[in-house]
Amino acid sequence: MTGTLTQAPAAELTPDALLDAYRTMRTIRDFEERVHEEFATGDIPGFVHLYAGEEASATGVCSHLDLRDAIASTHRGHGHCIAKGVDVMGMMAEIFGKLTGSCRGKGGSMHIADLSKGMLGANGIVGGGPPLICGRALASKLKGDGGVAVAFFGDGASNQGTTLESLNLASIWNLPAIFVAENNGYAEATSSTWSVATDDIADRAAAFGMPGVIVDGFDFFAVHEAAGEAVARAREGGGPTLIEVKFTRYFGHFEGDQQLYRADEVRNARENLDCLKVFRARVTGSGQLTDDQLDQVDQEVATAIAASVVAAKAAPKPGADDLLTDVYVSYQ
Amino acid sequence: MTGTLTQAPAAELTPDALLDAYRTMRTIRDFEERVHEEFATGDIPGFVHLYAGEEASATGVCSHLDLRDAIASTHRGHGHCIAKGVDVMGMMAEIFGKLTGSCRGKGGSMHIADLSKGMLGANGIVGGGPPLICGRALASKLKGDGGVAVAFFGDGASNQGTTLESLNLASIWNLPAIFVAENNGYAEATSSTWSVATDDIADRAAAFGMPGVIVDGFDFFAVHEAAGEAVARAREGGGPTLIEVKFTRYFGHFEGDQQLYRADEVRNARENLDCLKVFRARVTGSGQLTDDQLDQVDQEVATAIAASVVAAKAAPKPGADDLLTDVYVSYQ
Amino acid sequence: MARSITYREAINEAIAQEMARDERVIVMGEDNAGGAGSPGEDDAWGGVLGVTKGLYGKFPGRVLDTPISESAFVGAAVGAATGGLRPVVELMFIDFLGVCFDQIFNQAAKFRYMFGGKAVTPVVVRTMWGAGLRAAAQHSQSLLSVVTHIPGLKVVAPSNPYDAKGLLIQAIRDDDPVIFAEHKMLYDVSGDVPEESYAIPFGEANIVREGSNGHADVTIVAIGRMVNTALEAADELASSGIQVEIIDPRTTSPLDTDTILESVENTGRLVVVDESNPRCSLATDIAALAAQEVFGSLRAPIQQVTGPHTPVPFADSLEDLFIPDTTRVAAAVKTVVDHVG
Amino acid sequence: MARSITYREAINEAIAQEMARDERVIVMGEDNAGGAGSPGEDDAWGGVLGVTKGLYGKFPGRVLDTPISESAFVGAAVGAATGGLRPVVELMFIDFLGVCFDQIFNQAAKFRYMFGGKAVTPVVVRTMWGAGLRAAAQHSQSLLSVVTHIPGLKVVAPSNPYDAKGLLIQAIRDDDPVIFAEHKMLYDVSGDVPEESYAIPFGEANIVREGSNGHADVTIVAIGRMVNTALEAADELASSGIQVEIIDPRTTSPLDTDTILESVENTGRLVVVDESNPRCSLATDIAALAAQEVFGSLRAPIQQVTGPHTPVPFADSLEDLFIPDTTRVAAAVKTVVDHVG
Ligand SMILES: Cc1ncc(C[n+]2csc(CCOP(=O)(O)OP(=O)(O)O)c2C)c(N)n1
Ligand SMILES: Cc1ncc(C[n+]2csc(CCOP(=O)(O)OP(=O)(O)O)c2C)c(N)n1
Ligand SMILES: [Mg+2]
Ligand SMILES: [Mg+2]
Repeated sequence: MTGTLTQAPAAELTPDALLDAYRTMRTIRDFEERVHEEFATGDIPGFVHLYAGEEASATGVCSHLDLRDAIASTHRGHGHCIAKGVDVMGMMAEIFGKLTGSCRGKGGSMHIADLSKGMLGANGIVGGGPPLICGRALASKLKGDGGVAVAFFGDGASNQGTTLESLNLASIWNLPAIFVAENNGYAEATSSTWSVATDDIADRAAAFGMPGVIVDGFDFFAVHEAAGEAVARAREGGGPTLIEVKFTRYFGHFEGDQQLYRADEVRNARENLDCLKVFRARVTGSGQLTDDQLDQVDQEVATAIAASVVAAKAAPKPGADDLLTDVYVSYQ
Repeated sequence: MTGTLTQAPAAELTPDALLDAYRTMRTIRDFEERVHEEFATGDIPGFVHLYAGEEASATGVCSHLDLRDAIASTHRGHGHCIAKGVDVMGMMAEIFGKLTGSCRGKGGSMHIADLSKGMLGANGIVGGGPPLICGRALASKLKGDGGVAVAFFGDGASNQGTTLESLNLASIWNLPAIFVAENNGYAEATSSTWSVATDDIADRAAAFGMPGVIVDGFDFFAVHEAAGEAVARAREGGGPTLIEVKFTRYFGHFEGDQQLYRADEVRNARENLDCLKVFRARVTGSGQLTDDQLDQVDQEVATAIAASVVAAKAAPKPGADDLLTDVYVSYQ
Repeated sequence: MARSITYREAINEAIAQEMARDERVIVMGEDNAGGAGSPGEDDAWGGVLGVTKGLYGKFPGRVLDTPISESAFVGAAVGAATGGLRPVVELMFIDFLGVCFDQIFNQAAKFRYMFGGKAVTPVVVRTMWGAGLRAAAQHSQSLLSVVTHIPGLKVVAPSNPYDAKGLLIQAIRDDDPVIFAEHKMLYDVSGDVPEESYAIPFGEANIVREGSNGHADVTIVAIGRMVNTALEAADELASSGIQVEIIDPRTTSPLDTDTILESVENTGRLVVVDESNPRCSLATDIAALAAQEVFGSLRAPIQQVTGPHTPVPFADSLEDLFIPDTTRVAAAVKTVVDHVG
Repeated sequence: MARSITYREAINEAIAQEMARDERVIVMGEDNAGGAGSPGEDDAWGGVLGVTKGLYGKFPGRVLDTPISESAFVGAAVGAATGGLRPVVELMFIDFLGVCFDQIFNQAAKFRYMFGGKAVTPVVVRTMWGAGLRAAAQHSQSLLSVVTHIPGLKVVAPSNPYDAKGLLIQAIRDDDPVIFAEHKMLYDVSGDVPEESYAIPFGEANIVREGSNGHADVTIVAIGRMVNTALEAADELASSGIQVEIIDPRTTSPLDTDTILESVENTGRLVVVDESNPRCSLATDIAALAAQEVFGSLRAPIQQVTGPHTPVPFADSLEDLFIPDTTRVAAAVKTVVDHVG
């Protein structure tokens, strides 16, 4: 059941859908590049893991999802949030630790969530999300609302027991769940070729009785197609799928990582494989969109991200009144 | 890499080795039948899980092991203990909670251990053993002592994250470890055909880059052969193996289980598949041993088990002086 | 209408009534129905000690067996709770916390705070705790202090059938994650329990024994099964003229500090009885509370009566020594009463 | 010969010296060398904050990277310890206890007791704890009470480079399982540390500040980074004439109860400072100890200065409020000094 890298056609997507996808990917990229810059100035506290380079995964998958559907993310969560429709103003403010943030400054980069959007949270625990997604999928199944639930996780997380258990549980409960293994080649400094005992993570699908597929993660269309199949199968009661998405992250594991463990694979990826470039070439080449249309999106996105930083910096920090609230719905 | 049920020949085993194997299996059987009886009288406290029916697995595997080698067991641990050479007098006393027990009465049925024999303990936690076995195998590998380490675990435990993680770790560290999945069809009342998302547990080997093999667990020779290959590979630095052993347990999940979840599969197994019967037929049929020789073993074993019960009942219980000792090697 | 039923039956009834009342309530756990995929009867087990027996037949499709994958299925309950269900998930023994703790303390417990107050996670984790069943070191722990320590969790430890029913109904209706700790030695204990549904609010201790004529010499705070031990000790002590007031907190988080402190202010003497291991325990928690808040009223050292700093031993002779008994409780009470300040 | 080195360097040096001394000592953890299977440098990380950096080069084959499978590799360390090695395994953040707790508290901690005294499990679990790095709710916890609660574990929490080195050497030589908790905000703190190897025994508290001329008004027991906070507060208080004796227990299990109780007997006043969440915490543990053992000497309520009953917040403004500071410590001291009995 394990597939291989595909070159999917762009045919079935409308121009609007294509523009949306591009806007999402561009928003993620700009967001991350900007956070990278801001982090360097010292204004952003804590640990920050950037998703740049991986935009096609979140975007290709989430383009099939609506408000019935839920996703769980990882420590590298900004892209998943944006693709699932979380407001970038709130996200940027959250990363700066401000009261106007998505989580009122209490969560930070590793915990951005928006349950109203079906975004169940970034997660500071590697492998934290897959069990939760089994539950979201179960809820949809029992309620019969047609919803699906998607767990994004990394190659490192594919070795975590919580992830592996979840694959089995989703399979035997026949849940409308999708497991997206984002294989960017590394868990921190550790190569996935070393840490994952199989050639491909998708090979593990068979061990848990579900279809597994590998896609080129730089290619939005490849991800989109594979996710479309998986989502359709899940919505129809056909059970879970494991999708392995292969690509490279552009920045270090987290901001501050010196990356001594790898050479210049990033330069090659940025130059020759970059999802935004590939997308642009494909849709302009096929005549579906023009460079002007895409340039305009670039402009709009740049403006929005810049505005989010200005607003985030100007926003107030949470204060003493906020420390003790939000632990319980009710207590005592 | 996944094999199928084999009918292995008895040829390469010496008569002494065959007698040893038979004695081990008979000892386990008698031990368990006797504990079953004693439990019914109310003299044995706590939870007791019996291994009867599964003797060929522990025996077939452990017949390849010596004092360099270690095993980790489960809640259903008596058979593994006996096969690894733990003294039945101490075991029986332990089950009765006596000071003369293997663990001085502090462990009970679920925690019998004898580190001097390389028996790293029964384990009350499903999936508790496989990580430990990775460590024992690592120790042997680093010390270069040629030792191998074996994790026994059930079909239910094959879904536990700790087990799945251990398969991956053993594979990427290329450890001299062997994973023996004892598939007796049930985890408590839950069928393995339901709880395990693959057809066979051995299918999971591929997901963790190691050979997987299925054997008939009623057939000592089949287990012995498969384990022999795995042990040889491990000793030579060839890495881990997953062996799935299929059979039926003769008693309930634990003593007291009414077994409403299954019908008379046990009767069929006892009559037609029983490992002791199969073994006897095979070795007498081939002329390697005589019925007299085997009968004599039966006698000796019956005497030894009876003696162990008498001694256990007569032994003193631990007392106030024992409560606080043995927590630390040194404290304060 | 109250009848006498067991703690086990009270728990079963609470779940059944809530399932009938609210279709979002579901049950899941290892063999909670029992026999998934097996040739024999459905509902073959109803949990390892039969607590959920019969629910499967009444609510088909809403009682789910699980594989042995506590992280996945406890986490699934947590995730389902964020998705509009109200799962009651069974962690068979609290000792198994070690294979799924992350989903409980880093996920369920922290969502609301980490997400700025925007998450609601109404999940109940039912779990069995306590010593006495000769189940040895990995099936006899308390660990209540471990979950009580965690902000975001509520922790309930009923000591009798009436409380078990009312507190479980409250737990299921509660919008926060709740650890519902059932003491395994109480399952067969009977008591009067109304048939109709009722909820006991969290954070309201029960004064299970008052002194005599409004007077008591000592306050005992006891947890779970130890409430009964304290009651027995109190009877003995009464016959030698010592009056004891016994408080059962019922929930350890939130803790009804007012009731405890008020009693200690009256008696000036506190004994905390908790079968758990002693370090960083509920016993230290309650003792430290009094030593900080009502120091001026204290007339004697605060005595903690707990299990020792050892794993729970298997042998009955040892386990009986491990668990605090009436003799030890009475001795502690006498120590504080005899104390000369 | 002592030089000033950082807490991080002291830890690294302790491991290196023990590895040189005893070939059974091995190191393992996520990226503890760093870069396994990667095209770039070996030893590319030395752990997430560089604590094990350089060990891989010195001891090839004895510093192992691991996949992200804490149960498997922490359990492997435990298993290896029963097999004659002396593993030092890193659980990157103590917050990750949730994905491997079973191997620590049900396996390593209980072997010796369950097996009747016949097991020896010399494993050290190095782990990072504490708030202050803006690392939010899942990377900032203390959880020391959770491990201190467990019989069979020893728990170490050094507050300075000298102790870090000496206690880690002891931990590695110790035959029992040890949780070695490194406070993440102390890694860059420097202090005098002898080059040569030395071991600091467990269960011996350090009196880091004595009163003045043998007299002190208040005893502060402070844990980890809070020792420094207490020291600062003590300086302030001294200038207003209040003399404080500060005790750093260094190991929370075993706890040096003698030193603590002796000091409280002298001062009659106790303040416990612990950044952890408050319920069932080290603060309650130490307060309850004094309230039971030296009640007669107490002249004031025992004050606990802890983090609140909330997860650790992300925003710096909130996290600074979460962590006890000198103002809160000084206020607690004043409360007990001003107390009129
Ligand atoms: C349980 C747990 N273990 C370890 C970590 C530390 N950690 C954070 S991210 C990370 C690497 C994750 O790698 P991968 O899953 O491949 O995701 P990526 O960072 O490549 O997106 C590690 C080890 C953690 N947060 N949680
Ligand atoms: C972590 C954990 N979960 C659940 C249990 C309760 N339990 C004990 S044995 C068992 C079934 C185990 O089934 P399997 O692995 O197939 O072994 P078998 O009993 O068939 O030998 C269960 C669920 C446990 N002891 N530990
Ligand atoms: Mg990765
Ligand atoms: Mg089984």
